[in-house]
Amino acid sequence: MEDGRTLQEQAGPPQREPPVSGEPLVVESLTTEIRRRRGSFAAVDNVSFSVRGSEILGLVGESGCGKTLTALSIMRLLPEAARITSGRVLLGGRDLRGLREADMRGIRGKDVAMVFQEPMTSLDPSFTIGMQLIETIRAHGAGTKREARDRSIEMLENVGIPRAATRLDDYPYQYSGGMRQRVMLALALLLEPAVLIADEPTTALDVTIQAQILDLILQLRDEHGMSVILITHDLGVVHEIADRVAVMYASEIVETATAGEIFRKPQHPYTQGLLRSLPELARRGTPLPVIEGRVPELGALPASCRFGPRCPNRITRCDDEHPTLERANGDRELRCFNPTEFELRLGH
Amino acid sequence: MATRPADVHTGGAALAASGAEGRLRDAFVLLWANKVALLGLVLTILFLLIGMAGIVILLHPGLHHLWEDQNLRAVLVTPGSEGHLLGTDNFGRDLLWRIVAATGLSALMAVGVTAFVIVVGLVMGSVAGFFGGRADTGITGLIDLTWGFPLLLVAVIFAGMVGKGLNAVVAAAAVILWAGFARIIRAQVKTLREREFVEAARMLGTPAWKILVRHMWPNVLGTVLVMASYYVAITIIVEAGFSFIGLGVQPPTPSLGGIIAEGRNFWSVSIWPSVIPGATIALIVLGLNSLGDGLRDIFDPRLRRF
Amino acid sequence: MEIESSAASTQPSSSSGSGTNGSLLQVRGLSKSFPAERGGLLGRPTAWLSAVDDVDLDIAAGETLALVGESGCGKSTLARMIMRLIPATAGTVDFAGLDVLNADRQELLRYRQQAQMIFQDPYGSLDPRMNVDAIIAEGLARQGLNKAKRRSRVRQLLDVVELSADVADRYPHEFSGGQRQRISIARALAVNPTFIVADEPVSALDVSVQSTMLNFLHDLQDRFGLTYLFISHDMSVVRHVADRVAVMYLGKIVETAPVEELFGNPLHPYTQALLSSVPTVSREGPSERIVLEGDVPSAIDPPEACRFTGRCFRVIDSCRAAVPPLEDSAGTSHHHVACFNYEALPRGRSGTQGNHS
Amino acid sequence: MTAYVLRRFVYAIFLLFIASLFVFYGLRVAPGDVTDYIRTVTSGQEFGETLREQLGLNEPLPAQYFVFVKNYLSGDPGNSIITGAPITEILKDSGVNTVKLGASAIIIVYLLAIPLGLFAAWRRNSPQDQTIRFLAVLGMGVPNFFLAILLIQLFAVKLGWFPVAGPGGLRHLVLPAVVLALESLAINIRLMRSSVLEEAAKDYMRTLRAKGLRQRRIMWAHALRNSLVPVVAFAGIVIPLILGYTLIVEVIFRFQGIGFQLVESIQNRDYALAQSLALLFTAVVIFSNFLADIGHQLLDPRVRERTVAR
Repeated sequence: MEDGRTLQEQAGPPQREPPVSGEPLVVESLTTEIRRRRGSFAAVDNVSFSVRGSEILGLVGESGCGKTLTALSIMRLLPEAARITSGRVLLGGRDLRGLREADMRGIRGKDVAMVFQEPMTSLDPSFTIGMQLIETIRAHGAGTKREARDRSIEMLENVGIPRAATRLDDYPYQYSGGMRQRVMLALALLLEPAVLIADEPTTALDVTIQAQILDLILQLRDEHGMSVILITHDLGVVHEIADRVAVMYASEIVETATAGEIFRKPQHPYTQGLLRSLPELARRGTPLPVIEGRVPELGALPASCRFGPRCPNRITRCDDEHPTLERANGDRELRCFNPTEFELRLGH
Repeated sequence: MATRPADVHTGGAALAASGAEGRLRDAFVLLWANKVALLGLVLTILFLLIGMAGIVILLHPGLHHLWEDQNLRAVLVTPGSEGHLLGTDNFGRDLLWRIVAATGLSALMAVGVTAFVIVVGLVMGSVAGFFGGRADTGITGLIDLTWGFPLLLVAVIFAGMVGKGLNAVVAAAAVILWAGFARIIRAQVKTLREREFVEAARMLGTPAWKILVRHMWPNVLGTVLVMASYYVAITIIVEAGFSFIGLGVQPPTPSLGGIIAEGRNFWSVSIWPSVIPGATIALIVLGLNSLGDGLRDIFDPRLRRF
Repeated sequence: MEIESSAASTQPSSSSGSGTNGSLLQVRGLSKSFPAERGGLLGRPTAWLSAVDDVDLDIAAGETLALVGESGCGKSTLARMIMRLIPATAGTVDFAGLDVLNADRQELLRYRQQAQMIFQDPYGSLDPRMNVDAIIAEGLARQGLNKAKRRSRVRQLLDVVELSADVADRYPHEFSGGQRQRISIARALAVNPTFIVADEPVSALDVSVQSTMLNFLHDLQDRFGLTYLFISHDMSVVRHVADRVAVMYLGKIVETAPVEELFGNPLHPYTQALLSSVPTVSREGPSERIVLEGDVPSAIDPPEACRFTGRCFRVIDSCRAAVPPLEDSAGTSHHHVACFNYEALPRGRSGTQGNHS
Repeated sequence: MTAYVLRRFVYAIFLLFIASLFVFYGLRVAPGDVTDYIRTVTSGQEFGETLREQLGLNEPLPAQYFVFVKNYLSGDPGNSIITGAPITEILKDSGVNTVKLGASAIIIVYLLAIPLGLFAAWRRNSPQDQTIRFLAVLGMGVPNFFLAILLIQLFAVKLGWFPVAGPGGLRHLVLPAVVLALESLAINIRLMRSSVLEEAAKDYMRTLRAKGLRQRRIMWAHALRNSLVPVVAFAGIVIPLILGYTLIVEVIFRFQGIGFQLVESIQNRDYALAQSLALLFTAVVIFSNFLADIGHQLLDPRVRERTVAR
């Protein structure tokens, strides 16, 4: 906060130019399969994206599209039935997939940290907040008990917990939901990770508390200069704080672009449909525009374009081929044979 | 217990099993897939069949000779001997038929007590959980009063009150076990009551008794099945132990515990008269417990024995 | 009370014109407190949670009144008291002349032919052990229909909610969230209600399903002339569906106004903060947010005075001394605020700026 | 918390009162009091009457109850009618024996069940886990009196490692305590295992892994601590279970504890003694339930969260 502690911060305001420090996290063709009784399905299918230095990347999509599983794949914290089958996850140039479990453990919480959706259940109920912070520092051998305690108090103050030195000895149930999410953020940032993955960090919170937490994430990003992957289904949240956005549909990324581009000129028909169906953009008294049809089941994905059956822009090619994610104009990547220009009308 | 939408969709994995929410038919499919539970089911069915045969030979005076007739020339015969598949006891009585008769007695008593316990527990628990208020206070008080006491202690005190015999242990089991079951049902009904489908039924003007019968009871059916299999097992063990120490079923009426106790005196000659009934109890209880565990895994993993 | 009767004459909805005289539902002084803590030797309650406190509300026939507020503010408790699912601690509910809270069995049954409720959780609101036919037919039980008639009525209702007739013998777990919501709606419609309380009916659904469902609810209102009490925490949804909005904070109604008035000119500091906190895709940057300090306090033994004092950015001495009454705001008879020190926001800072007509 | 302890304590006293009523009236109104028994032995009608007089059996029942309680509280509940030994002596000796036996069994149960359950959960579905689970199922199926005679045959009669029966030193305690513990041990291993697995599936476990903790620390610090809560709560059921089984186990091993004495006195219709023993037994049960309850409250930091209804 006090000094220009990171290069990234000096690099400029949130509307950023090409990043100075390269890309701390690169995901390449990541595929994660889930075993079910009737076979295996790719719940994360050939997903590629990268996060630039001190950038907030929004990963959006409806429930079941694979966004959480993507995050868990990066952390290698997958449930038993899921397995990464191909692709690379490069953290600072190092492929996490190839690491031994012990080495991966050293990376979790230190180089890449994660915050989860449910603040009420994400902390161990039987340990004090302080113990849970201190043990994290100790597990990575990053200081004596004394130092760990001081660092924890400092971090709690940093995320806006009043009287941190005493509240350190409280149990989670003595914290409210918003306060617990602050603790989760403190926990994640204790060891100054290069990348923070926040999975629906504000979904369980009230809007007034959500506003506080979103502000906090922005503030912490500016102070610590870490890169953030923000996973959410709420386009409003993404719009408020993300620099770039990746949209997922049925296990794949369908469109990636800067936040400005995505919200002003979405090109994929799915992105367009999502935005159009938002009640805040619709004219009162008229029906809300809807995306016809339903998300396909994981086991029954069409071999052609997965959005094809629901797509208003469908052409014959969409029924025959599976589109790939191609670089479009500028910073945009798009998975569509027939993109249309579309300008979101705001104001009036 | 309700699977919240967020859980179902986590990571597109939908890993959460549908659990208790499925149809009963699905439950049998799941049971079929669980081999241990299936073995439990087979053992339980076997136990009930043998039990029925036992009840017949116990109640029909013309068949008493099967387990009553002594033959002092063939005492403590080893199993597999001619005419005595499981051998004989110290009076030369046929062990197989004695065990069949004793199993009948156990089955009759255990199933009877369990049926009583389940009905009383279900009604009391439902009333307390559904209506709340004074009915709840009263019933909960009654539950708290009885449920922490050891069944055997109560049985022994009853034996002092009404004399030795089956009555004491049956009464004790009835008095103690219902409370544990009512506690479980009360908690479940209370949770169900808060469920929105019950609120919807109330909104539609469905009368209380009908809500209980149509919405509550089908949803606690799993619990009833699970606990019933545990209670039958518990009652059998307790009755056997009670008879073993001489306070339960009195000779010459055969009981599994009694046969073991008698056989124990002749252990140095032949171990079979006590080992065979002992193994019988073990198999029955194993079968019931495995069945109960399997059902529990399907319906509600949080249920515990007792 | 007087203030509220004037509120009753607020213009009814555009969709279905019913008389302007009097409202369909009148709530007066409705309160609910739960024992929050027990202590002492006898386990008597030592603290009370005041979930709903002295609420007045009027809903005109044919209109959609949205009740908004954050989790735990008491909106669901209020709805359940109105439906008489839980007893009220104090107050009255008047539905077209019927004293709901004191209705006898017959009257209550009649009330429930007219007032129904749709729930939030599409998974909890259907009995998992009943098939669709039995679920929908439950509402028909009191209509004395024979089997064939009942069957055809179920089919008809399935048609109304746009589900095919052959789902009748399937079970809830075979349906998606949106389809389940349709089944609950069919169950509620079975008794031909005129008034529906919809408790967060779309908040468990994905965006794309949500818009379909909102359209559908709107169609139903047109077709059957329904009156809605629409409970939600989602301001953008409320803005789209409501005719009038009541904002709740910690058990009290702090502001009511017609929807455009409320979004365009929020007066209560809480409403202002709430609206500005909603993340939107149409506002530029977070700079205009009013971020409230601190947490939503618990409703256990709340202050006797204004319940918003702890977080309010416009607090003055009188806020800590007395409960601000819900009164007409200056110049209007249909915009009510419960605040001693409210002030309109400068133009351009009023929450979401959608392209609403 | 203090109020809670106090409330539970008052409730325990109330329970004891109800139990004493039950025990007193049950065993006093029972068909045939001790004089019937002695009459059949001595065949003297007159002697029986005097005895009734002496024992106060002709007084109205409430008065008898009052005397019973007064004697009990003043520490002189009288003598055994059969042996003539002072009841206080019997209560003291048998009480000490039973508490020794019960405590040993409870220690065996928790000392083994907690690590074994945790280990089985940690190595879920490994051969070790399957072995532990199989033994646990077996332990719940084999009735303990049957197990007792098997163990006596093997370890006492055949191998001679332990005495066959009787109270005494540590060696006399081993077999009955093991028999007494076994079923509860099996139940608790299963409970601990499922409890750990339940904890392992919770959200906070993912946080712990995401922090980069070792699996060992996650299991032995976090999972252990949290899964103990239901195990301790279950003690309220396990302890009465163990105490109840002392009635059988003490008889088999002729171990002169409360259970053994109670069964003897009931067999002999020595009701004055039986009453006292039953009451003492009940008191032990109520007191241990009370302790288990308090222990559960102490272990769970969320206690106060639960006393707040919402």
